[in-house]
Amino acid sequence: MSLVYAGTCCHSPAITSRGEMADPQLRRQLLEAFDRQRRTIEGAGAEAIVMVSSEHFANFFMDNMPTFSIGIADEYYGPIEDPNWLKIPRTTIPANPDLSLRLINQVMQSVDVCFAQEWKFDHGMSVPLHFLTPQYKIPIIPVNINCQSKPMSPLHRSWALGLALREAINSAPEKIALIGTGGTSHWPCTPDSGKINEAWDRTLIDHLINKRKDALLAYTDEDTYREGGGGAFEIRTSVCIAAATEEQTGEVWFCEPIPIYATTCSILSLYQQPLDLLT
Amino acid sequence: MSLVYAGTCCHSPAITSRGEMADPQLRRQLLEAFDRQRRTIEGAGAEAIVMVSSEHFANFFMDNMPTFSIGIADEYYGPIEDPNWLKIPRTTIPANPDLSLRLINQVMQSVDVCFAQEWKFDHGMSVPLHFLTPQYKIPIIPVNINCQSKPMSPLHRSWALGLALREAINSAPEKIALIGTGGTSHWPCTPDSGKINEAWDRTLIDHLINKRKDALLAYTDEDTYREGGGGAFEIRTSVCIAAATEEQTGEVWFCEPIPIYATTCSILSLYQQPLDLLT
Amino acid sequence: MSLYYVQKLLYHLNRDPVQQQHFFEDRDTVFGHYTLTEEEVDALRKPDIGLLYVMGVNAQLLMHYATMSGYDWPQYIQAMRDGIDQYGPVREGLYAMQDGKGAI
Amino acid sequence: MSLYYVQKLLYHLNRDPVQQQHFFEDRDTVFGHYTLTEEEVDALRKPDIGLLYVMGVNAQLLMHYATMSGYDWPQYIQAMRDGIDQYGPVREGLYAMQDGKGAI
Ligand SMILES: [Fe+3]
Ligand SMILES: [Fe+3]
Repeated sequence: MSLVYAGTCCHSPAITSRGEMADPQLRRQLLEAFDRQRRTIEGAGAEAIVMVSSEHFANFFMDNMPTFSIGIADEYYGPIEDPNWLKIPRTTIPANPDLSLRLINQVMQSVDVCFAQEWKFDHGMSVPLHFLTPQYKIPIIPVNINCQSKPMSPLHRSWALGLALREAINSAPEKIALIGTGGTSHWPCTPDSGKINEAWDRTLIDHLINKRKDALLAYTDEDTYREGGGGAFEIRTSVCIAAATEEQTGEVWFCEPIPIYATTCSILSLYQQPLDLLT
Repeated sequence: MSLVYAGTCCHSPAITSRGEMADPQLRRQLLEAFDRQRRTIEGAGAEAIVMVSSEHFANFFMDNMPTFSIGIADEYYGPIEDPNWLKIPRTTIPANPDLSLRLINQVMQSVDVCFAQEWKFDHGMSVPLHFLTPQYKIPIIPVNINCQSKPMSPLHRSWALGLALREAINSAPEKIALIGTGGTSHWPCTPDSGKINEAWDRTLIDHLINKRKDALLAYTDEDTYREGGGGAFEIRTSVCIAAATEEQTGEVWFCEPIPIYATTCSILSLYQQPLDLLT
Repeated sequence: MSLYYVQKLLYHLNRDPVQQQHFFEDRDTVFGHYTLTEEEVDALRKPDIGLLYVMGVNAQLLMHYATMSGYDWPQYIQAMRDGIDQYGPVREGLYAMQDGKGAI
Repeated sequence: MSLYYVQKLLYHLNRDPVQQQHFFEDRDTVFGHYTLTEEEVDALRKPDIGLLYVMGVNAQLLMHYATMSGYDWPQYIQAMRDGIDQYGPVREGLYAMQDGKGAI
């Protein structure tokens, strides 16, 4: 039993690049929630963070588009974006290729993940890491779900990935935290950028913390695109974490639309290690 | 019901590059078997060939190694090897991206295939195509299974891919042939190149034509490597076709070790459309 | 599938500062490495961000090309809106369904 | 993971005749694009096909590098056997388990 914490968080690049332009009180609350997640991960003694994100053409293109991929490099690197724009300095990020290999071999029993021996993190990884492990002290195992380019895999396969990750994590001796990061409604970089469908976001988040599998798997890409925009295809990452933590009801630590960040920002806590399992 | 034929064949580059150096009678029998497979595919009216192969670092590397991938390009290109060495002229190869998209979307319901909008065929595709559709008249849907670089997915997932491909093919209106191509025992490009484990090969082929799922899925990579060499990891491609055609007993059209081709060459017919389904 | 190569070129530029430098020094040579139509080369050369958007280029790629071509954010958003006014709705890809009228 | 970059370089050379030409015109510049140890650069420069094999380079990549360096098939096979005699068994990768004594 080595999953020590699981949750989700937002990764809008505006949280760092346009940070100060938001309502100060909302920003303070968001950063406090990020910090609570950081302290919880550290307090649980996590020796690695498995981070499930959706990258934005930093590593993967349609010449060879992985549906699911897990990193197995000696170290990672990021952010790939201009650090002066993103306001996150470029750095190497620690890895654990031995743990990666064990997780991949286990996940491959039921889900057909690809592997990547190089990975340049974009804001999808770098923004959460900046808040959750600002000193980059905890090794990261990056996991990617294709949420950018059709054909995309159906949501029930992201659910299957979550189950497989949980089983793999539980079979590792290390204490591991699992974080999903991806959008609620947003229309990134398009003329509709800044549009937010708060009602749709709040319903989704309610399904996520209550682990309503049927409701979550009922989302179709057509509905999601209409109601939540292209960025909302990233709900695959949160659905994955909900599957991995189905046995517990989660908590909303923060959930508010922040227009200048172009999305509803949320921090969800989806799994905390039960007291009787604490070592 | 649109699967009109399925089989497997060998793809050793020596069949074309060192063609005339083999025992003439064995070569004649091998080419006759290839030609029988070609005529059967054409006679069945195949409008596309789904070809499941294992490429050799022509398109995919460990920076982004797909476990399973399906091509979705407008056209393909090959061979990537020196055409004077392989003795197959370079050409474009017809595709059917619309059919690719339908197959991928269907396969993705149960197997997490990647997609590739470019693909340079190496001998793994080009040698079979040279014999099975020498005029390149039939559109190809390339499918790749990673058989080169660890971590590799377990055999039962290649079985699952076969089932998913069969279901997807059956839901398409086109008449489709399904060909698997990959090695029996061989130690390609290593100091052991030329070694052949005929007994191991014949047992494997007996399991394949009799669709003995349990026996096929009992092969471990450790045993396979010891008995069949690195090239034998490619049995994943034949296992995939056996899964897709489980309901019929197959036939051996050719199976002989040919030392100068560095492997046991085989042509297996694993599915023929039942007479009552012929249109 | 020519749109594919427009996007592949932008993907390469975004990932690799060296290729980016080569591109801005000698664009025609770089164009020659990709299978592009004349309309695409023209739209890339100008650049006509609005037309590239209407052609269907994914905005996660297009945004970076606009930035490296000197557009700030409001200019980039406006260029896409102008593109729709001038060339009509997005022709293919993800945004073919989007109204593009904008939110803010 | 330095072996990874040796293999990546060979992968790029195999796929792309233009990179192959650049490489044979100015190898040191190309080496600079990859994270390589001195032993690896030396083995690639000579080339010491036997040492590359012993280092664990996948033979599906190595074979093509031998060919473009002027080795015919028997020379290539012999170079790997000599490598094992000189440097010992394969150090990592797929062939670490193989006896390498050869079959023909
Ligand atoms: Fe995102
Ligand atoms: Fe092969």
